[in-house]
Amino acid sequence: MAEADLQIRGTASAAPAAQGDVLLVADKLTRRFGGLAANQDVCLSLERGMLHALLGPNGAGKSTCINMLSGDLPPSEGRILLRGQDVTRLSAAQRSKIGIGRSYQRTNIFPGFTVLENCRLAAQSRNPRPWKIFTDALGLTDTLERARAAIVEAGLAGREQRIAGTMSHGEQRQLEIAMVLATDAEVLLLDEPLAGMGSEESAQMVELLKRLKQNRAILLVEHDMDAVFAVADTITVMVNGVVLESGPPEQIRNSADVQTAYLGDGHV
Amino acid sequence: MSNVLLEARELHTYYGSSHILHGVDFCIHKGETLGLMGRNGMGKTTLIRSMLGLVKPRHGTVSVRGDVMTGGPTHRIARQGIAYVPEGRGIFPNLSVRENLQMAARAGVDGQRDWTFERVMQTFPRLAERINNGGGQLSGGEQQMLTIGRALMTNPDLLILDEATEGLAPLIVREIWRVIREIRDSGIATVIVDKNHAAVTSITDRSMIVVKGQVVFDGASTEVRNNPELIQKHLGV
Amino acid sequence: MNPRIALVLKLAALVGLIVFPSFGSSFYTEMVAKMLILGIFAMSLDLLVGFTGLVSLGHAAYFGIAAYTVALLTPKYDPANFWIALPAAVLAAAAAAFVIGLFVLRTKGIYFIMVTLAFAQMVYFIFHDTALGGGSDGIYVNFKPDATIAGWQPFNLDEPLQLYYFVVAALVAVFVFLTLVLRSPFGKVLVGIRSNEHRMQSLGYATFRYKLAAFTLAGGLAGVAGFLYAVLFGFVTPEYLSWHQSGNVLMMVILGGMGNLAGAVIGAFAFIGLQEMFADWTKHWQLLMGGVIVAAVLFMPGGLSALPGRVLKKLNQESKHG
Amino acid sequence: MDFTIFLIQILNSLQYGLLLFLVASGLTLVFGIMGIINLAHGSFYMIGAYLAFALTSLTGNLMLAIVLGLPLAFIFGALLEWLLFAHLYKRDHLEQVLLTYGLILIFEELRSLAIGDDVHGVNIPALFSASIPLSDTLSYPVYRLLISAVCIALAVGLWWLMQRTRLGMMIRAGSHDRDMVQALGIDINLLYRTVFALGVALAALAGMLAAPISSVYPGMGGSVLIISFVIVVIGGIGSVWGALIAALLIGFADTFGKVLVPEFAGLAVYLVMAIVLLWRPEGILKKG
Amino acid sequence: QAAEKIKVGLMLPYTGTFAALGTAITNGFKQYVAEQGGTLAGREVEYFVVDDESDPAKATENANKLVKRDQVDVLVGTVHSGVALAMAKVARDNKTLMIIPNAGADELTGPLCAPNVFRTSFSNWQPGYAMGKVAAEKGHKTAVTMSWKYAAGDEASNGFAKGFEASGGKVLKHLTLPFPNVEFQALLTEIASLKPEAVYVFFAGGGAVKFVKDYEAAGLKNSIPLYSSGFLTDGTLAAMGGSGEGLLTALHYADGLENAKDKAFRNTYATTYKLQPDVYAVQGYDAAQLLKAGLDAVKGGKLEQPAMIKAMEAATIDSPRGAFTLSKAHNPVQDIYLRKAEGQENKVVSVAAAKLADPARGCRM
Ligand SMILES: Nc1ncnc2c1ncn2[C@@H]1O[C@H](COP(=O)(O)OP(=O)(O)OP(=O)(O)O)[C@@H](O)[C@H]1O
Ligand SMILES: Nc1ncnc2c1ncn2[C@@H]1O[C@H](COP(=O)(O)OP(=O)(O)OP(=O)(O)O)[C@@H](O)[C@H]1O
Ligand SMILES: [Mg+2]
Ligand SMILES: [Mg+2]
Repeated sequence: MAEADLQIRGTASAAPAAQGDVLLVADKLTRRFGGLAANQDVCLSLERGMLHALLGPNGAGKSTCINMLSGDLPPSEGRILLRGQDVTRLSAAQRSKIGIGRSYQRTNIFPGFTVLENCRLAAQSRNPRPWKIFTDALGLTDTLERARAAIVEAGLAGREQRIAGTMSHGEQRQLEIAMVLATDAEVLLLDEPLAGMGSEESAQMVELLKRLKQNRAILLVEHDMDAVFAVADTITVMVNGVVLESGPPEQIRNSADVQTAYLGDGHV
Repeated sequence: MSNVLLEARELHTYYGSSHILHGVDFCIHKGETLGLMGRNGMGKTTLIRSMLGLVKPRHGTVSVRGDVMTGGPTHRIARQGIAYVPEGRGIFPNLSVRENLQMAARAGVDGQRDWTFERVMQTFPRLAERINNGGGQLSGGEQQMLTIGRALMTNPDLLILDEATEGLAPLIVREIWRVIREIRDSGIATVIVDKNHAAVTSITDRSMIVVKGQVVFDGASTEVRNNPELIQKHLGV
Repeated sequence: MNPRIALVLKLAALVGLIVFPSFGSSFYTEMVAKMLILGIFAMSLDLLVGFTGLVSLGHAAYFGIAAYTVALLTPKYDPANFWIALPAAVLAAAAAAFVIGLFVLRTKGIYFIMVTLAFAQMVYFIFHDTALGGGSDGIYVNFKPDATIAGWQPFNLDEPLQLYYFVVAALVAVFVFLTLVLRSPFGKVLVGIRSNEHRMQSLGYATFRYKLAAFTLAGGLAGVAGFLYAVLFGFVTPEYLSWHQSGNVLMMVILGGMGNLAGAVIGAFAFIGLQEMFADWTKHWQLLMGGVIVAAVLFMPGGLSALPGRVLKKLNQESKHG
Repeated sequence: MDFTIFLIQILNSLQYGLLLFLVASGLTLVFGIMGIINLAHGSFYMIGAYLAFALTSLTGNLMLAIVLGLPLAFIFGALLEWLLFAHLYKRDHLEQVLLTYGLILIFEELRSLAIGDDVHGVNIPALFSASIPLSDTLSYPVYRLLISAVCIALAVGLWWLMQRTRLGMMIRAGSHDRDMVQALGIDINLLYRTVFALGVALAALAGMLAAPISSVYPGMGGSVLIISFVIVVIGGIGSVWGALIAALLIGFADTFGKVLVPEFAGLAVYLVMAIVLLWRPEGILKKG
Repeated sequence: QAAEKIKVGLMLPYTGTFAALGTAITNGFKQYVAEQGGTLAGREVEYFVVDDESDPAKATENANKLVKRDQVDVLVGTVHSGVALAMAKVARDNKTLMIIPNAGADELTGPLCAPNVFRTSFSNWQPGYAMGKVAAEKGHKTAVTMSWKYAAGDEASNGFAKGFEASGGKVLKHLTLPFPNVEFQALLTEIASLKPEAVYVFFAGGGAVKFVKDYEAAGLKNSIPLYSSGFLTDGTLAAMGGSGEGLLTALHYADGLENAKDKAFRNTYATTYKLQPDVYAVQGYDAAQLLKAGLDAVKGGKLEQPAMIKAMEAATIDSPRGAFTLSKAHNPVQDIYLRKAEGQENKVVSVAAAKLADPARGCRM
């Protein structure tokens, strides 16, 4: 597989925001762990300009679904299509190259590097000639700029030189997002981006998501319902590996099934 | 005998040369519920870890049930009936769910064995379904439940929850708040760090707000709830 | 440490190396040459261990393959052609690293350590148990490769002093080469792989290829060292490929401080230098050597190259408090 | 190869495999389960063998020597942990490599200073010195069978300790996150000291039991080190059964390698290892 | 005016597996010098000592240390053949006199022979050949040989095969196992299935002890006689704890030789070092004798190599093993004894091959 074939990524920022442009499709994805079907016949579609939220109780299979879409985990059955092309067999790295970016539920960063270097590495992956061995990496200015921009967007401005592993938990969660942003992916798969963030940062993040979705397709897994209902255009609810219900936010909010399975009634 | 379980005076903690805690006073009594709030990176976790001896404070004292035990050893502090649920999950991925729970089991300081394996299973039925799975194979939320369950297996008098509801579904979160109330009613003290201020202030007796390594507020939770400016100012909502 | 001070120190060291032969006897010149060669060897391993996070316990295989290549290319009564022997040795080593890399890079961590060891042992037994390279007794390189092209001889390796400067030049070349590589985007990727390979993949890096490239490169550079070693000593034995040799070079890297090219060279100098010094003092030199190593681990975390930084920091702190 | 001989070779393989497991058992504990990389494992084995020699000369009986030697080795292990290893848990694993490499040199020299460089033998206790005839020319020493039995007992014991006792769970947990184990009220330092000492005692036991059949000689530690690592790694780190299976596998590879492809017998063991790890990159029985 | 000192470089193993051998050789050498009143041919002896660790990877450098740094006049060493080969190269390249007091690699006095390289020990071929002859004379028709898979083992086994087949026997198979593996069981089983009339092995040190014990424990000792080069039982009989009793081995030295030279040598050695001497001590002792023969030729004058070499080539060494001369290739032409292990001793039985010279194939000198 020549890597060149896979470089047909459209830069997200350049493409005009065309609503209804289906980017990523999950077609009957199934994943089994031994006897447990963590995902069964899950269908999803992500459109440009839309934020699709994936909800469900703990252990429902949301992260497993993201793992399959991002290439971290091969599906047992089913297909994944990106812009109409079958990408089921591509590795995580190849999928990232063609525009699928993801964040992790469990913070997954380069703990020994500075915040800037974390994001710079992310941005560098978009470098058209990564194999040049005699150019100075820090001299790639557009890479550096992209990294800085991502840091600002994720609310870490001023902390570029902090060593990632020595930051507080919440700050690391912010960095996790900054890195995805730095890859400038067209499809974002975000696994609980708000977890661990303080209320102020959460609020900022919601604003960021609103901005980001304008010319991207986003899949958001999140347990913070206020945030989800504030940004989601479509919501899918999973329970025990199967899709329970899918539809616009209002429908979900009022669905009796969803209430009993996930939201619960009454408030704290 | 005083009923102070854990107390810190004038704590100063550093990581290398960066000064994180600037003279923090802290105390929690038997059966009390305390909320610890602050933005990201303000030093909440550092405070907890300093008191448990997981980082050594450079100045100040920590006493457990009246005995000075500044800087550890951690296991002796924990043996005084203090259980800790760390942020970002501290499960042992190389142990099964059952083993994660069994390895921690012990009677409380007064010999109480209220929390048994069975009771944890009842509280978190999801764990019962995954009982023989490796800890590392659990979903994020399941891991969180496991950590809380494991802390309870030590039959503590004080339970410290650092962002224990992170990644838990709303139903489970509610269940956890319910359990915490139940725990409080049974006389176990709790320290809660959580970003959901409304929830924290509604189930705790007392609240503390930490800003840049200093305590800027320590008082009744009702006071915080009735004073939105306080939250606005220090927590930025 | 301040990069400027570091550069000055490096240049000073280089000047020291250049003038050394006018002070040291031919024996010591040869010993320093040996240390420099092992320095190259250690740097090549550091590229894997210190920068890419691939702890190879079989690195001597590539060193040895290159050495045997020279030995086998050298006719009994004539010198080999330098311009063939050097590329052949390096290519043989790199090719072996490439092929072995295809297999071993599928494993991780401690498994990687063991599989690299296993493959190196296989190569070892091939040379030890078969007549290919003189078997267990080893094989001579009777004449040092000849660099004459069209009647012109740019340098003469038979001349000990010229050989010495050739080694110094090789060390500088490898050092500069690796410094540039590590500064490049490629180098940054390697360091990223060391820190968190999984995240590198999800950021879009095909990490296997990068690792394979690093492994091959390191093998080739080890080959440069192996070539020089065979030329310097004129004798090649299977022990060049033994796991002891792999272990020793790993010790040099750790002792010097992983992830620091100059550290690798310092490690090689310290390791060999201490060995020589103690062996001169007493029959029981290994006791002293062992003691020094244990003390170094306990009191010098981060190896020798981290020492100046730690001392400076300590002094700083004291002056602050004082 | 006729059939009886073939069967005997299988017996040889099994017996050698079990012996290898015995040698690797201490490493399984210290490296496989606690996660401490210990190159000095071979030295502890060597120390055991020399202890057996010294104490047998003193007491005249190997069994008595073992009874005396085991606690000595245990105390020695605890001391080493307290003095050296305890300082390294939070550092890079490779520093353990360096430390234990230094220890190899020290122990080898101390051995030379204390006992000298001669080869020594230890007599098989009279009780087990008989042989069982297998064919017209060949018989099998009872002592080897005894070792095999000890080995199986050890495997079961270790497995039980690691997988079935809370102690085992704590150790495994400790290899992953020491802070968390402490925060659960467990004295990880004491725990690790004990288990490390146990590992040293096991290595020494292997040396003591093997002394009568392998003889006692300088450098004997080096020869068992690599093979022990190979076994633990092939078996899957953290798995006692895996180590046992791996030891048997190596026993077979070595035995049949020597008989069937003598030119490449040296490669056989490593070939098996490479193949196993390429097939299962995390060992035969990987533990989560 | 005293004659110029002679600088002797001892490059021997003082650590590792062969440490005891290195020490014995050194002792023997120094004993002879002491007997001469602390001088050799009237010259004071200055020693330069290097521990070669039996590591061929360091051998060239170690030899250089003596030759280039210390500028010794003569290089004495060593035990390990691979190391000795590297030394011999240094000696040849630098034209330094070299005396090998143990390493048996055939090549050293074969294809790689050199005017300035001498050996006072043996070639691996010699005891093997002698044993082969004896085995055949004892009426054995078939034999199996066994050794580690390395050059020394192959050379000794070849020697045996030559001697055995020259006298009408037939070697069925040459069994090998990787060095230094000591798990012999599989090959013992193989021997039992081949049912040869005799077995010849080449092992030394810890491996020898283990082999002999295993051979007995497998019940083979009573059914198939075991023969070997003498190293099997030299310095290892005590460790074998009785398993070695009665073994027949061939070597250029033995206990109970009953010649005056040997008696004197043994007495002095035992009193000086509080140790029983062994073949290694003898080889070291003879190395010193050979050197003296050379020095005698140049009297107190300059150390002229051609004269020394000529004298050394012509010398008859009055060795404790019995007098010997040197072949053209500089290897001893010596009696190889058949010995029998009795208690801790390898008692001489007879002369297995008298005045045996190594064929020195490939030596062009
Ligand atoms: N590697 C694995 N082996 C076995 N079971 C697994 C594995 N990974 C996940 N599971 C199981 O699959 C189910 C789905 O897990 P997943 O992580 O997708 O849940 P989730 O919806 O993301 O939950 P949460 O909200 O708690 O993160 C869980 O029950 C989990 O225990
Ligand atoms: N190991 C460390 N080394 C250096 N600095 C650290 C380390 N751990 C934390 N810090 C710093 O100490 C400060 C306080 O961190 P702490 O984890 O206590 O914050 P927190 O209030 O718990 O935040 P969060 O809500 O994000 O968990 C932060 O600025 C953080 O960067
Ligand atoms: Mg999840
Ligand atoms: Mg925190």
